[in-house]
Amino acid sequence: MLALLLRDLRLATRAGGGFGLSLAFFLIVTVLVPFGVGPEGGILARIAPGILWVGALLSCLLSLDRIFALDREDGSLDLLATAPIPLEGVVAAKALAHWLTTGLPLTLGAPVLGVLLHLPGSGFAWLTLSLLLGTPALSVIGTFGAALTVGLKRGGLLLSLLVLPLYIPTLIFGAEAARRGSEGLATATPLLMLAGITAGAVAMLPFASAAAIRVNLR
Amino acid sequence: MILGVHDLAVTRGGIAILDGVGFGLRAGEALILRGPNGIGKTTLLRTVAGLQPPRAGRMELPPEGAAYAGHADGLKATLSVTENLTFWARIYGQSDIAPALAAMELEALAGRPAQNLSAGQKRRLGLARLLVTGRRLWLLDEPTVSLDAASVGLFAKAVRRHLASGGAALMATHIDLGLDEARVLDLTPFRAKPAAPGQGGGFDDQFDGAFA
Amino acid sequence: MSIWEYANPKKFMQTSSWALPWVTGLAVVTLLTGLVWGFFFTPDDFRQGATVKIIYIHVPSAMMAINAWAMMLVTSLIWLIRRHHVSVLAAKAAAPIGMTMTLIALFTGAIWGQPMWGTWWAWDPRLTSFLILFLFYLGYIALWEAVDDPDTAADLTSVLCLVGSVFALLSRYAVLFWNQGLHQGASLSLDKEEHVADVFAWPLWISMAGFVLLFITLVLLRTRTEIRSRRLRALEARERMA
Amino acid sequence: MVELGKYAGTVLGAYGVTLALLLGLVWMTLRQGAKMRKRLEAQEKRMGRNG
Repeated sequence: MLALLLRDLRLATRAGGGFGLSLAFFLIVTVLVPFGVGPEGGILARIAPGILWVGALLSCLLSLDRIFALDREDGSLDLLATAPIPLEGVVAAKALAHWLTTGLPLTLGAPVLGVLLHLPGSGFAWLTLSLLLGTPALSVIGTFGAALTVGLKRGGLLLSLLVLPLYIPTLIFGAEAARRGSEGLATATPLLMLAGITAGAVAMLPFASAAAIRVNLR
Repeated sequence: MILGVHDLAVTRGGIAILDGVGFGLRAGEALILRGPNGIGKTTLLRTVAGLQPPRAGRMELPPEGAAYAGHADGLKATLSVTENLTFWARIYGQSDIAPALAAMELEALAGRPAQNLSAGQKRRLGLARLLVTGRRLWLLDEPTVSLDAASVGLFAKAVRRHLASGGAALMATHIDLGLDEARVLDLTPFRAKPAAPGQGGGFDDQFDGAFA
Repeated sequence: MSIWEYANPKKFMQTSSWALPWVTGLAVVTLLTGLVWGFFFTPDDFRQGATVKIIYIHVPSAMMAINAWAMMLVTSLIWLIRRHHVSVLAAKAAAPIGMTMTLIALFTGAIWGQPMWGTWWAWDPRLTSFLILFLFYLGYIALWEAVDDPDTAADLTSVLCLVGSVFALLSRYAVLFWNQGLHQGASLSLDKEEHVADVFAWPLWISMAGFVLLFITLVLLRTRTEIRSRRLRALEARERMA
Repeated sequence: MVELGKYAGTVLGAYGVTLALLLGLVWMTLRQGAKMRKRLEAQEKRMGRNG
């Protein structure tokens, strides 16, 4: 499983691996927002936590269909399914690789983009913390969506349609924590809820994803 | 007995295509599945590999499972030959890839990214993957597609060595593999007959008479 | 005679064709009674005026929107555990009905909200939850449409329904939390049924029964269509092979 | 006719939308059902009823 994780990380960082693509997308979305709502600092500061969360979520979405589609095309998925590691482990390793190449860079990049959006000083720590707690859930849920649509030729759009509603609770609690943090309010409740969602998703969803892949391979 | 298949029925897209297939493979034996296109060779192999459930029948597999090689080789274009092979070796809990590289004469290409290999070289790398799985039973789907005569010879040699060391191989192909000692099983007689009305066990056969 | 016999398509077709006229008739009568009574023969609410009449469609449709999903969850589970095809086809049949019910609840809520709150749409926790439920229906139906092989589609949609149910429930609590965070309970709620006066209660009960019966009628009709479509598929495959 | 007062548009609109959606759903259900029944009958006739 470690071997699989390392291979996926290596693939992502090689040419054409798409590493950094979602980070660039995140940057562009964030830059576009002031063009849409105007350059006034007060408004930007107020919506910054939400914009950064929505931006991170969309950037995460961008790379989901690569999780299994490439392995399906070149036959690796068949071979992995017949390999001596459980498919649940394969799915978990893939989700972790996705988080390390997408969620983690987004988390680290968000504070920088926060500067662009006049995020209040008190908000940076909470924004980073909420993303750190929430993005693993985004990766795991996204892996589930990718597993559902792996057999489809044009699954990309459907994948978004399936995954976005599942992202709602994570987004609500994550953005709420970041917003409360930037307004200097208590953040414990949303952060705990967020951690709870992530823990639950990480614990349960790999089983659902593995089941979906088995169905799609047969 | 390494592989035993009894009265197996397999489906493709929910429709029975083969019925009553039975054969056995002992250590050191190779069996070649033959039959016209679409008869269900690939489906049978995938069923034996555990990628899809059989519709009926029984299979006895080695406890550690089988090594399956399908139409695609499972290679990553941007990884080198060594990296590709090391990855699969580690997945199967092995570490030494040198013998496999040697057997398929890939040493000279070891550092080259898979995307720069010719079709035949890719196929050889795919077959080298089998050697690092450490599995006794090989399930091969069209293993010699896009191989030239010399490479087919290499392949035959690798299979013979595998058989000699107590392994077994089940292969689907319609071209000559250069393995004259292998038994051949023609799947044509096992083609599933369209179920007589009301006779099939599946959901789709339960309807007859429902709309009279 | 066990309930699982109805999982046999033949048995289901026979029973449903016998039951359909009765259920249909009952649904029409109950629905008409409830709605006509509610529309013509109930007094106006002292505060909400005539808009209270919307309750007779809003509340039953909202109830059925949730019940339809619950029924899909149960039938999907039956499919995953016992592999009864009729069960999962019933889930497929129920999805568009549930989606329509969600739409009705949303539209009537918005139309009601206009004079009450002065706006077509408020991010009231209930309305928002229904909007999210609508998205879940959309995804479920889209997945059915996208997958060719019927058994694969059945498995995938059932897993989605299972996971979706958990996340839909989570969303509901998240939305409650989120909106309180926004404006501290200042929002009006459509939450009326808890204190409905007796004059409104009877037609509402009848109307709810009518919606349930309508749902059953439509599920039966649509499940029959789905079974026929499976039968057609099987026949076409048989023809190709012969 | 009942007196709906200043909320006539609201109430009638709500009932109208509901009726339209429900009738649409019923119509779709019946049409799909009829179409499928016809296709199946044609297929069964072609295959000699027994399949």
